[in-house]
Amino acid sequence: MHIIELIFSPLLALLIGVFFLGLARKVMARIQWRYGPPVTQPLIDIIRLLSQKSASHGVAFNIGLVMSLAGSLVITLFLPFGKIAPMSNSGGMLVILYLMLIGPLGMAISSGESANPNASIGISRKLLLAMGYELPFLLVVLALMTAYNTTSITEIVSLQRDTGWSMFTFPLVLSGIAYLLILPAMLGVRPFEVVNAPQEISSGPLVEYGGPYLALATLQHALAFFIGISLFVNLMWGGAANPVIFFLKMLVVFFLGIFVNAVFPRLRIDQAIRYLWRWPSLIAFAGLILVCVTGS
Amino acid sequence: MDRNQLKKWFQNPVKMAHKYSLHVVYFCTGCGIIEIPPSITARWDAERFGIIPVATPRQASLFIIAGYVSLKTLRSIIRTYEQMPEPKFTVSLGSCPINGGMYYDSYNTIKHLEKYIPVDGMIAGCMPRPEAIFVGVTHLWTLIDKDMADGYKRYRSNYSAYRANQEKILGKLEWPPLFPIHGEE
Amino acid sequence: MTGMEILLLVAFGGVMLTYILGRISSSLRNTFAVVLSLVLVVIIALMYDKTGETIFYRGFFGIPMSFRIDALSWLFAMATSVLGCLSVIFSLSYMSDRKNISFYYSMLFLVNAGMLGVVFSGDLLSFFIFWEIMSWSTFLLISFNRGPAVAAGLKYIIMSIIGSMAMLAGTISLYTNYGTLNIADLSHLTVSASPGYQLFLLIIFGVAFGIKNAVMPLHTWLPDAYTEAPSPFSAVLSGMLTRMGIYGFLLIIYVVVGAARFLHAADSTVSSFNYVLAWLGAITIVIPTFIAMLQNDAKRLLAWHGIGQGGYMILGIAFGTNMGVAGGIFHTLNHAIYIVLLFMSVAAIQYRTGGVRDLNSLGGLIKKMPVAFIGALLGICGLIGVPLTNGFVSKWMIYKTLISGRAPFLAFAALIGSWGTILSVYKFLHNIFLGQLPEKYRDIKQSPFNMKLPIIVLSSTILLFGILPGLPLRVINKIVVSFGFDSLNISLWGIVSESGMLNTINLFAAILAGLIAVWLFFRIGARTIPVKQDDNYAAGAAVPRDRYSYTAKYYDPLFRMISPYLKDIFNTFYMKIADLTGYLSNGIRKIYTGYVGNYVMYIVLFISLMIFVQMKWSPW
Amino acid sequence: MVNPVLLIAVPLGLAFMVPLIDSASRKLTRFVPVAALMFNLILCIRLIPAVLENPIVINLGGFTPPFGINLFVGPLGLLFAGLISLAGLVVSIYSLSYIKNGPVVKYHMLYMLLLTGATGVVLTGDLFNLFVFFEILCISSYALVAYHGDRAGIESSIKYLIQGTVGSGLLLIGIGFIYGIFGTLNMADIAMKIATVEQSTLFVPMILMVAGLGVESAIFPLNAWLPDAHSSAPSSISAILSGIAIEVGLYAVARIVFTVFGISDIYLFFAFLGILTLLIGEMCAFAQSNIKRMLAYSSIGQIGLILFALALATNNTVTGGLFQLVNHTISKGLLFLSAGYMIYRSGSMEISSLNGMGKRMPLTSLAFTVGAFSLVGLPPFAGFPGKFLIVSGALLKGQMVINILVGLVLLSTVIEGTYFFRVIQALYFKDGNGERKRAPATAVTAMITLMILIVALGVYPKFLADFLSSASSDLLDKMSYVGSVLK
Repeated sequence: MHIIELIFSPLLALLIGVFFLGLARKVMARIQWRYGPPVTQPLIDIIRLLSQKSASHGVAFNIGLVMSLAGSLVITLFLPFGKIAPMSNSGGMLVILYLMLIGPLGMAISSGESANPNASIGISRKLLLAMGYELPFLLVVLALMTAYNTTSITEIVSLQRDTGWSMFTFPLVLSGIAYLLILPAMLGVRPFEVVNAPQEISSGPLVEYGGPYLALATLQHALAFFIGISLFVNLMWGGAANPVIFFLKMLVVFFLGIFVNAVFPRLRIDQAIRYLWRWPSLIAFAGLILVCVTGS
Repeated sequence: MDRNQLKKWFQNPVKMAHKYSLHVVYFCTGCGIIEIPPSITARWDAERFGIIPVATPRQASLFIIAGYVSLKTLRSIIRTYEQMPEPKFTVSLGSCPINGGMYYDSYNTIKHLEKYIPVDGMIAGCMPRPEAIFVGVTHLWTLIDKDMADGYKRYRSNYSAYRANQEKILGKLEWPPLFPIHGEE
Repeated sequence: MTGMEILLLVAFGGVMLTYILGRISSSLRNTFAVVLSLVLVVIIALMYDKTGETIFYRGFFGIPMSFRIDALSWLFAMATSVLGCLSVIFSLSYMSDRKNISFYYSMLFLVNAGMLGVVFSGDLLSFFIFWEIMSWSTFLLISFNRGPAVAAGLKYIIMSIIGSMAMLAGTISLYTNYGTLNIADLSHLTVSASPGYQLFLLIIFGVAFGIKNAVMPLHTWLPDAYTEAPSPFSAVLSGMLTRMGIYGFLLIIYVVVGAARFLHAADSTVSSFNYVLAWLGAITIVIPTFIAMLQNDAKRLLAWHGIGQGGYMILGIAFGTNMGVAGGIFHTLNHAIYIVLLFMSVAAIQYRTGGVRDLNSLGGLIKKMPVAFIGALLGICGLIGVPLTNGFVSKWMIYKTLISGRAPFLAFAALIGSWGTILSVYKFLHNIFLGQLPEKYRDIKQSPFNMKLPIIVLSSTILLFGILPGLPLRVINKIVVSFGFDSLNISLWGIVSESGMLNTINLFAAILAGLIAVWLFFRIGARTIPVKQDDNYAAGAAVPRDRYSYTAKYYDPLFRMISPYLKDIFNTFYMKIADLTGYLSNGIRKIYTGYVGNYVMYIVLFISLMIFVQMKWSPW
Repeated sequence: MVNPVLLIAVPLGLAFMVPLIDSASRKLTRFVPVAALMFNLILCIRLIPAVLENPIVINLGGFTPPFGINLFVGPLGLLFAGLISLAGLVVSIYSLSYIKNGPVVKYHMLYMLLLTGATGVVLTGDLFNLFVFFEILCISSYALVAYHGDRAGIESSIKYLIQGTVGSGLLLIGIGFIYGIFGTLNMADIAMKIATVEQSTLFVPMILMVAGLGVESAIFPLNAWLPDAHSSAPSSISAILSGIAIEVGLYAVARIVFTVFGISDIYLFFAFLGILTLLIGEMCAFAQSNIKRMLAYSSIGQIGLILFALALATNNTVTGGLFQLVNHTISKGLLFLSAGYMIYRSGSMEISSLNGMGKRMPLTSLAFTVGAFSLVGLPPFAGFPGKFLIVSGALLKGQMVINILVGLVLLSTVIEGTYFFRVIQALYFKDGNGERKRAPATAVTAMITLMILIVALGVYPKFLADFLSSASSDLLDKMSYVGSVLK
């Protein structure tokens, strides 16, 4: 049973991630009064990309991308999906926080090796954006960990079963608001889409990726999407005892993100950081203080 | 999706994927580009066929040259084409890439794009409307189905000739040959 | 004659011999240097798991000076000697075309011997003496490169003397109060010390060790010194020498004062000192990490990180739980490994590019110097604390301590420091190794073998300690227990605490499996074609050579936002004080006017002063 | 048993023999001081065991004190005498090649007179005799400062002369007062009778004597002659002036204050004065760009430190102070000697002109470095034990004021370190031009001797410590002094 979970939970995550990507394109199209591609479109793209013969810029170009995807896959082993969390007793929230670095870092090394300044600019923006949302995000996570007095994400989830969803319980409500405010940035959707800006910097880090590279990058993107949503559901919305309910919750968060994506224009990177470091951070900070004051 | 389609998907998923996932890099220096925005936005919505514009040739599988090609842009067209990963398809838009069109006597415009890069499909018209673009795309599907969209293979096998043509009109090129040139081996 | 005496004899004797041999033949000297450093490693390795104390000298006014070995000193000595050995091997070719190489080597050994002396000192007097030897020999090496290095060296030695003087005052105060300087004796005697006196001790030694470890308001010597010292020595400087401050903190807080006994006492000054120290550590993490982001000099960037990482160690050991202290010590060890690796990678680049360390003028060297790249990559992974590298485990322990110790704001400082680290070290990696290779470095060669060897050794150690942290943690656990804490619950590949656990071997297996799976998946796709860097997307144009890269102003948007707040105000402040001293001195100098009439008047004034004093207070 | 009178008699006699020897053999002249001081040194060493048992009191002309003049060879006096002969010997070896031009005969003669005077001051037990020896010391040093005969030398010599004369005058007046009060000039006798008179009547002679001796011992603010004189004298003489002359002055102050007057109320005042001297000396040195002036100001600072140590008047601090004094003599001597040759080579006294000397004169630079390290108080050199003893003795007193003063001492060490390390950097880490040239063998011998001494004292301070400890009790224990003189 454990082995099966170990093997299938990453695959499930990939599947859901890719499904979300397809759904996102469909929903966006419907919002824009278009018919839109089939939901399976990302899968078709990936098959096509894998069959193409692309230019490679060197070993790190390959390894970095592989590392990035592998890192993201490993996170899914630590994140509870419903009750499925095959490796949750090998490390908790801190491990997840750090594993979340491997994805961007691998991507950064890979696209850095491509020797294209567009990629470098994209990476620079990506890291800056990450810096921007990590500040409030860390405050939120610390508030949670302090409030529940644990660093294990499964415990955070199970404790919410007793106390109610963190988002709606008293000391954590501010953190919940802050998390909602930074969620688009963590998912990389529109107001914070400046990293990949295709028109400005030729899709940034992806500029030299073609064929299988782009396929891996797409999968990584899908996984990142999955992880972002799943984290929110687990940390703030009580997770779920049942994978189906968990999936439904994820779907709700996903739609929220897509709607934001559909109606907002893109922010410049400095505007994005300024936004993230102002209200979300202040609220998250207040939330942490609130937790400290009421907790002790 | 009918049964026929499904059967095709199982028989050759790669080919089907190529058909329904055309990522396009538009070469937008000609006047044909004015027809592209309607075709990819809500009015005609090319995305329902899996056709979306991408930012760089590396990510693309279809190259649409929208209109006349001047000497200056030819250089970039060749470069862009060579940077696309194989398999790749080229479609030209309008009369000008076919035979020079209204610029047939211009000193500075390419008359026959095929001499410099292989073109899989040409959509005539001045300018072709978006519908014509979709007709062109469906023709391309047929070609892919029949393995006749083999421009990239031709480019590879006849590279010496293409390169010679390119150098004849552009002079020395800044980049090294993509494939080995036969005459020199 | 015990092992420690032989060791120190070898270490100090080697200093002279190296110099003398250098006058005879350079290859003889090089061989001797390598052999000597290896012998030191072997001797120390043989002393594993020994404890003991021997008095070696009574010549200093009869104060017994002794050597002492326990787990703590063994760990530091081992790290020192191994890193010293690697640094010597690395120097063989790095220094080969410089002048005064014999001087360099002998000073390197003197620094090394000084450090060994410091960690093996069984009493505070020999501690101080070795500490001073270490300090001034460091000064001579920092200034070795001349030019701007001279100012850096002066800055270092001034701050170092300030620290030493504080330490001297503390040491002598202990001596006058207890009549002994033996550390083991003192640790029994200080139990009865008043809280005020304990605080005094902690503060006065804290100044000394804080300067050495570059804790935030006392850090200003470090960036210049690291930047200007010869690179293999920068490695030693950042890896071990600066961390003698951590050794000192451990010694004074947990051995001499024995803080483990007082941390939970109600009226304890120790715990409030530790609390303040922890906050200083947090500040030391955050501000230097962000300043590092703004640097364009590879070594200076690393130097600021050296300060920042020191903050983690301080935070860990000041928090004062068994896991925190263990994390702090482990981080010291880990930091030594990866920062040495990083400095060596930079040095390898410098060696081949003719001393270039400006981040804006390098690039694309991954193809030319892959080993240096691997070193730098693993080094920054360790620095960030990417899982499976050693830095992760120690940082995890520190975070863990802070969170379960209910100090979320300290934890926040530590975590945000890590995220700031990513930004700056990625810039470091990118601007040196990734991006476009400039034309002038097109024919650059790989680094020579003796540069590769230390890099490879250290890289594998990073992974080894990351995957099997139990290896060093066993020793560290002994140290923690000897401080009077509870034993940690560790296994070879993991740590268990009451609020969550870590299992690195599972993590390793998962990541390995993930990598293999993704690699296979990647290989299913079509073949890839290797291309040159010129075959690159440039909107259809040919790639402009030397200009198609993005290195300068890498984080410009952030830079513009935060740079007004990130001035090194302390440096400015100290410089102001230095200026003021100069100004004041110049003013005082004018007392001596050069006019003899004034001088005679001074004599008269002196007499009248004495008369005045007598008439006013009649003291005699 | 050898007669300690020879310590004074031999150099004095040989000093006047110098012109005669010179007329006999030109070459031999230079070796006269070497021989004389060698003799003195051996004599001092041979006297050590005896003196450690019991101080030797010599009654000149057979008159017993308080009626005759007596010499008192206690551990303290012998320490000074030994130090004088040692430093004198090393400097005279150094002078063999350093002093080549100018009135060589007069140099050697005056040099020996200077040392005779110094030895006399530290050995005598009679106030007026002390004054006489002091005058010998001063007058010969006035002349030696102007040895080069250049404008700067003569000017500073005149300044020195004026201030020195004022000081001597004050001293003489003070001695006159004392004689008027007690009718005796024997120090032991005065010390015994001192309790019999009203304390306030002693005030005037005391300040006069302190001020008079203070001029020679360079206590602030009486030290204005020192920077000029030390910097314009030949370097060998600077070494002696810094290493011997002012220390001897300090000895006299200490002897008079501790032994003759023995008024403990004034000690704190002297401690403050010492710290003031220390700080001002170090800060002035910090502001200098002229190496010899820098060293001269540094001497002022060291004198301040020693004065502070002596003024605390405990066995520990006085031992530390004496250790620091020994260290200062050796180190400052070494610094002046090495700086002298570097100046000789570069032709300028600016610190910037010493750039790159480490390459050109490696041994001399090394000597300077060792001297500087030692003076700053870095282990394992001789400065560290002294500083250790002073600070530990001071902290042992446990008074807040003293603790603060100790803080100032440590602060001044920082300033001192700064300017010395600046010079060391100039020597080794700045590029200069000029060819490599060794210092002559005699200078090298002198410098190496001092270097070995510095390291030996730093590594094994104990072999001096016992002797210093009895020297300090000699200084502090007034009653035994009186007892041993007036048996």
